Amino acid sequence: MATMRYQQALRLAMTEEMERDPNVFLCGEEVGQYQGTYRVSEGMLQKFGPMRVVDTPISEIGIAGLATGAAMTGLRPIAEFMTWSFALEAMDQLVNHAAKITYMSGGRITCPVVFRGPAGVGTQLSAQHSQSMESWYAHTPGFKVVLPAFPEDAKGLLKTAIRDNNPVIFMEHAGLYGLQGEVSEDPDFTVPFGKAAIRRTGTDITLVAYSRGVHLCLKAAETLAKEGIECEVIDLRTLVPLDMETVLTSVRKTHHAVCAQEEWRNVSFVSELSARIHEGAFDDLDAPVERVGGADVPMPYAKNLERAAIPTDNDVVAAVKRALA
Amino acid sequence: MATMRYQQALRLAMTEEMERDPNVFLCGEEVGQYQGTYRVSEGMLQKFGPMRVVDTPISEIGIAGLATGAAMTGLRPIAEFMTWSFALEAMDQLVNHAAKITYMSGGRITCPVVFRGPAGVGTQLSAQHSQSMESWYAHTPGFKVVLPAFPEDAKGLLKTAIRDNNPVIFMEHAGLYGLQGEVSEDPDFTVPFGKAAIRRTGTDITLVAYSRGVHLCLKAAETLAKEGIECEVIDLRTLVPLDMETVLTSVRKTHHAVCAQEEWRNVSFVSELSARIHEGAFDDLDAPVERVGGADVPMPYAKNLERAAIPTDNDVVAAVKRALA
Amino acid sequence: MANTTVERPAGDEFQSSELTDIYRLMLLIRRLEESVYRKFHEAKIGGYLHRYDGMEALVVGIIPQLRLPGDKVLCTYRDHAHALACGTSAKAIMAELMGRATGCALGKGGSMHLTDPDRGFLGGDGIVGGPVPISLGVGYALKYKGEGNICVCYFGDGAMNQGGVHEAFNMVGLYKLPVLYVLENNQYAMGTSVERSTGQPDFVLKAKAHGIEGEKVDGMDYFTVRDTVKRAIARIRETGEAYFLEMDCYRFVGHGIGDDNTKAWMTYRNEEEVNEWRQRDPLLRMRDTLEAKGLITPDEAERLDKEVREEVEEAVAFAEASPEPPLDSLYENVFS
Amino acid sequence: MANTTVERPAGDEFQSSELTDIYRLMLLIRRLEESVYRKFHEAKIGGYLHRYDGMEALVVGIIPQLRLPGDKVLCTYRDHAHALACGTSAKAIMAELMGRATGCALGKGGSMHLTDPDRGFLGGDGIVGGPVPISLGVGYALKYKGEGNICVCYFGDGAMNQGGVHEAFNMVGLYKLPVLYVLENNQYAMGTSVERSTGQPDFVLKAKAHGIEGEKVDGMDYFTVRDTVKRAIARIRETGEAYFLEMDCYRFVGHGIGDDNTKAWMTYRNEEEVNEWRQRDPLLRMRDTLEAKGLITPDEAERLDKEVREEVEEAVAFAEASPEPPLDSLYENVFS
Ligand SMILES: Cc1ncc(C[n+]2csc(CCOP(=O)(O)OP(=O)(O)O)c2C)c(N)n1
Ligand SMILES: Cc1ncc(C[n+]2csc(CCOP(=O)(O)OP(=O)(O)O)c2C)c(N)n1
Ligand SMILES: [Mg+2]
Ligand SMILES: [Mg+2]
Repeated sequence: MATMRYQQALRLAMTEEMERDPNVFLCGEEVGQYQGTYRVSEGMLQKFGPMRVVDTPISEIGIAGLATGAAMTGLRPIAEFMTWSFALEAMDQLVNHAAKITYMSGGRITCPVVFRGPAGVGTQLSAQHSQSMESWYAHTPGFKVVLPAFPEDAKGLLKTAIRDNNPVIFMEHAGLYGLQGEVSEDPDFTVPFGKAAIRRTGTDITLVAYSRGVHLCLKAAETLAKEGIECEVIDLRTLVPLDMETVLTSVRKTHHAVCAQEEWRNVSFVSELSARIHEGAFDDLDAPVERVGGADVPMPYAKNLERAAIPTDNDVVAAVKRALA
Repeated sequence: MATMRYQQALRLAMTEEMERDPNVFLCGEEVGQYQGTYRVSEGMLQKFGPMRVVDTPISEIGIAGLATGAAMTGLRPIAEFMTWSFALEAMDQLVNHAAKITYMSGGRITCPVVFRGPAGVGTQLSAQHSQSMESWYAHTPGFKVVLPAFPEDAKGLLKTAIRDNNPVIFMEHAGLYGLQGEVSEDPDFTVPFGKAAIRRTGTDITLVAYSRGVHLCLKAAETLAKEGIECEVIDLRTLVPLDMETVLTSVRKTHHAVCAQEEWRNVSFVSELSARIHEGAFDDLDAPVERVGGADVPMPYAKNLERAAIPTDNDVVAAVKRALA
Repeated sequence: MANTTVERPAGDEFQSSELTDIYRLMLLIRRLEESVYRKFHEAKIGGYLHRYDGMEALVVGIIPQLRLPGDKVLCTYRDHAHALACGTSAKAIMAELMGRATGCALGKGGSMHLTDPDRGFLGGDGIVGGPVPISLGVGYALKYKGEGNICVCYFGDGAMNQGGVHEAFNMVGLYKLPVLYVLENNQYAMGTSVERSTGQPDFVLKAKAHGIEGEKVDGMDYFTVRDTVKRAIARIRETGEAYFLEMDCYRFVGHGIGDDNTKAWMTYRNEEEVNEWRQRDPLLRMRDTLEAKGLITPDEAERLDKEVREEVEEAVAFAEASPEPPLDSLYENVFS
Repeated sequence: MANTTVERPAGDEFQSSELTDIYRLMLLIRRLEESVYRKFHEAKIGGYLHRYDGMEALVVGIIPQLRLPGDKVLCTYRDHAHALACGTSAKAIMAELMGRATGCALGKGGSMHLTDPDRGFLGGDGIVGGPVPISLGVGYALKYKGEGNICVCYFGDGAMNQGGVHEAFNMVGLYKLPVLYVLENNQYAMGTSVERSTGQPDFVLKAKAHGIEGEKVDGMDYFTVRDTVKRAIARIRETGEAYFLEMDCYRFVGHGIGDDNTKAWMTYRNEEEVNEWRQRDPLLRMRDTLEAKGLITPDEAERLDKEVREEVEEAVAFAEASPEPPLDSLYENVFS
């Protein structure tokens, strides 16, 4: 065990996997000589050389094609999008190629590729740089969708992603890169997909979240504990595959649920969670499932407006109170 | 009133609006000389000339940029995607440009553009040609999202879309192009956005759908009527803006609801409907809202598998019985 | 006559037996397409269908020169010929087109998504321009593995207007990857002629603008294609750098099964034009050459044709006798 | 000295008063960027910030020659200079950067999305290459309206590798649209030099490959830019066809506020290189020329600088005194 930042944990995961398997390589904009836009790949070019740490032009379609085609030919690429907003440019390669090739070939072609990079909002980057679209990817069959909330998961889930034989959408949260935490240094340590983690146990209400949403829920849970409300906080870790069993078991116990995410709320992952919880635990629910999400507007630049657009722990607290009212 | 096909109603809407407003023009692949891949724009090149019926190369980013830039400069473009699957290539122009320019400019730039074309499945076009992604567009702030189910709506909603000052995602269903219906020939006839239509009244359960889903529900309602189950069938017509009032009023009356769509079900529009109905009518519901959608797999080619992947009226019937059980 | 080498055409060091094999492959491609067309109209085949009639030389002049499965082939939805040339059986193809469990993609891909990775065929692609970004990754992997293999990537004239093609070309030029690009310039993209779709019709220049050398070739003649490609492949294996070939050719039939060359669809070309190009039918030219050179007699040619027709009929019978994919396979292969 | 025309530089028929205006505009651009930098580090400005220092000639040598608002301007996120040149006040810009209701985009756009449609400025764009497909539509609309207006579209060397740029170029070449493309080739895309990002570094050839004529220009000298652009604009207005200018230039500071030219970020260039280019500072060259030609005295130059600094300070004061956008404006402007 060692204490390290989320960002370092990601680097460690990539480094260990590249040492373990010569077929793993990293490509993306500024991942090499520039040492990574967010320093995630710092030092990796020096360590692995230009064939395995590949600087690309600003060509997201090309990056996605490079990774997908290489995966179809037996390598295990990790493609970094400088931010997930730019993956919009590569949507055809991602959705019509990476996600479908295995199915279209009747399983004869495998596509072991990880698409990763920062998402998340909060530093006034305005509308074009403030979207993650995990709801889109979760909607699309053929992707596994992973969003770590803690350094240890960042490492363990990324290693699992690299070893997975399918296209994995791996979304990091730029606002969590600096988060410190205990991380296993065991190169065999991995975190399985499809297993949610209960970050806090409670009896009064279930809070379901992922990525930065988990931190909002934990903060809200603390506040509410002072008022005698005990929240159970579930970190989904992966949206596909989705661990509904852990969620439903908890809801059957607490009879209330709030689902929280940073992304736009309309037609989003919390909508799916709400639908599934109602479907799976209708008779156990004392109140409708509450959803917390970002304001359904393009992200404004002004600090006060941006703050108003991003969900906070207070929004979770308010949702809990509505649910328990 | 005249009887015409859904496809002709679309052509009539475009023709009337182009006659009314010289700033309206149509662009897309094969819309002109070839007379339209699905013949929607047949004869329009001859009528309006090459400046107003613009054949483009196979360049979806270019098509989206052409339409968006022209809209920003005071024209009212209609851009046709040969099928909505190909809009994936233009996702950055659609989401980061068309949908956001008005907000990013503080409302100083308007972007009156219609993106239209066929979606829908059912003729063994396999995985890359069988996705509409209306859930994606509805998730993204800045788009209005329209999916007509009948010829008269095809005309009335398309005219409203062309007159709207915002980017409109207008999805036609290829399987409905041949559908005949009564259509007003009054050039002033339009159908407003945000007003759902009750296609059939009933007291036992509310069926909520759009586009081809409406026809599944109507067929299911007939079947169920024979068994004495009276369904109320609501055609949303527009997903953004969304008329929840009509939906909730009906559910408060019937105490049961099924939401049906053709698209993949996971993290989709029916998920949002389910969440909203539970939120808005929890105490009136006798059972959880049921969702009917496409199988969450890339569309297979084989006829039997494709049939199994696409929801049918029987799936709606089954969902109704689960809800009423 | 095996082992007697043919003098003409110049630079030809292939065995006559190989040339008859090539001719037989061309015949097989043509007959399969004709049969597929009939089966579609008997509603035995669904979806989109794009025939290769008239373009055979682009496939038989290239793919037999590859070292499959080490070398890789990517192409468009117009892919039946490529699969056959890679060695996928007519049975596996016909079964795929009929959506059977015995198809080369288990019935899940269909006409636009034939695939046979064990033979180096990474498949057709329903997205115009789609294979080109993929070829960048395939080429990168081949260079990475360093086994001297190359990737051949086919795409159409209309695809040249896809942004992804330019992103990929630039990166292939930058990284110097072993890819042979074959532009199947059949003069039209659906109903749009090259002149109506490009601001500058010299496709070779478009490749050069990204650092990929290339040339334009008569794609209607097997020998020209073969000899040009032979040089191109040698160059790629030697330098490791990509090469671009614009192959001038023509599709004798409509764009797809929906565009049937009937009057209604003759909005973009006329019968005269089609007939002119049919004069240059690569299949007939090949047969004439072989007969002229005494490499094949008219009887042998007829026998070959009969043989090929039987092979296609067997494929049809095999496909029709094959089961549909089991319903529970619907949820299989979403993930590996 | 108003109304006395200047002999040198050749082909110069601008009034000296106009030249001092140009110089003043260059100064204003430089001083605004310097101030913006300080305000960011005082946490008065957030988000991304991209300065134009060193590239001023590309803006002052072009935009003053336009007929705004009929002509239209599009550019990248490096857009403060373009807004100023279009006539947007330093106040409206500074207020936007500080996220105030008085900003040119009501505080909703920020540094990367300055916009002022009433002055023909259709805005910056945070997406690399993003403005180019938009310019296709703007150019089409201008041709459609037939009022003889043109669109000027700026973009960077890194943007040349975006597929959308190539799709748009091809369509602009095909439709023959009145667009002037200005490639701000400042040698780097973030930390990636041109050589490390392209398979073929002749950008003019990339434009020609799509049917757009063009040439390469020294973008560090106002007079060269102005005179070349004068010819280019005349040509576009006359023929209605697009033209492409690759402007050789350099950004004196880091890519963005995060890349501060500090050692840590000097991974892609070194101080020597930066200093060499600083010798060619277009601002100093302009001042030298004006002084050499007696169009301005050192005192006048100082006075201008002082005046400009005051203008910037007023802008800062104005912005700081301006209210934040009202919270309920969050949901406004999603739709028109
Ligand atoms: C991105 C995309 N846009 C549009 C289509 C529809 N489409 C299928 S084939 C085709 C024409 C392609 O022409 P070309 O590239 O010349 O290939 P050819 O069919 O002539 O072999 C079009 C427009 C598509 N499949 N993909
Ligand atoms: C599509 C896209 N990819 C990546 C980025 C991140 N990014 C912002 S600026 C930049 C460099 C652009 O370089 P260049 O085009 O040369 O313009 P310059 O900054 O040098 O003016 C990058 C990679 C982006 N904004 N958009
Ligand atoms: Mg073609
Ligand atoms: Mg640059």
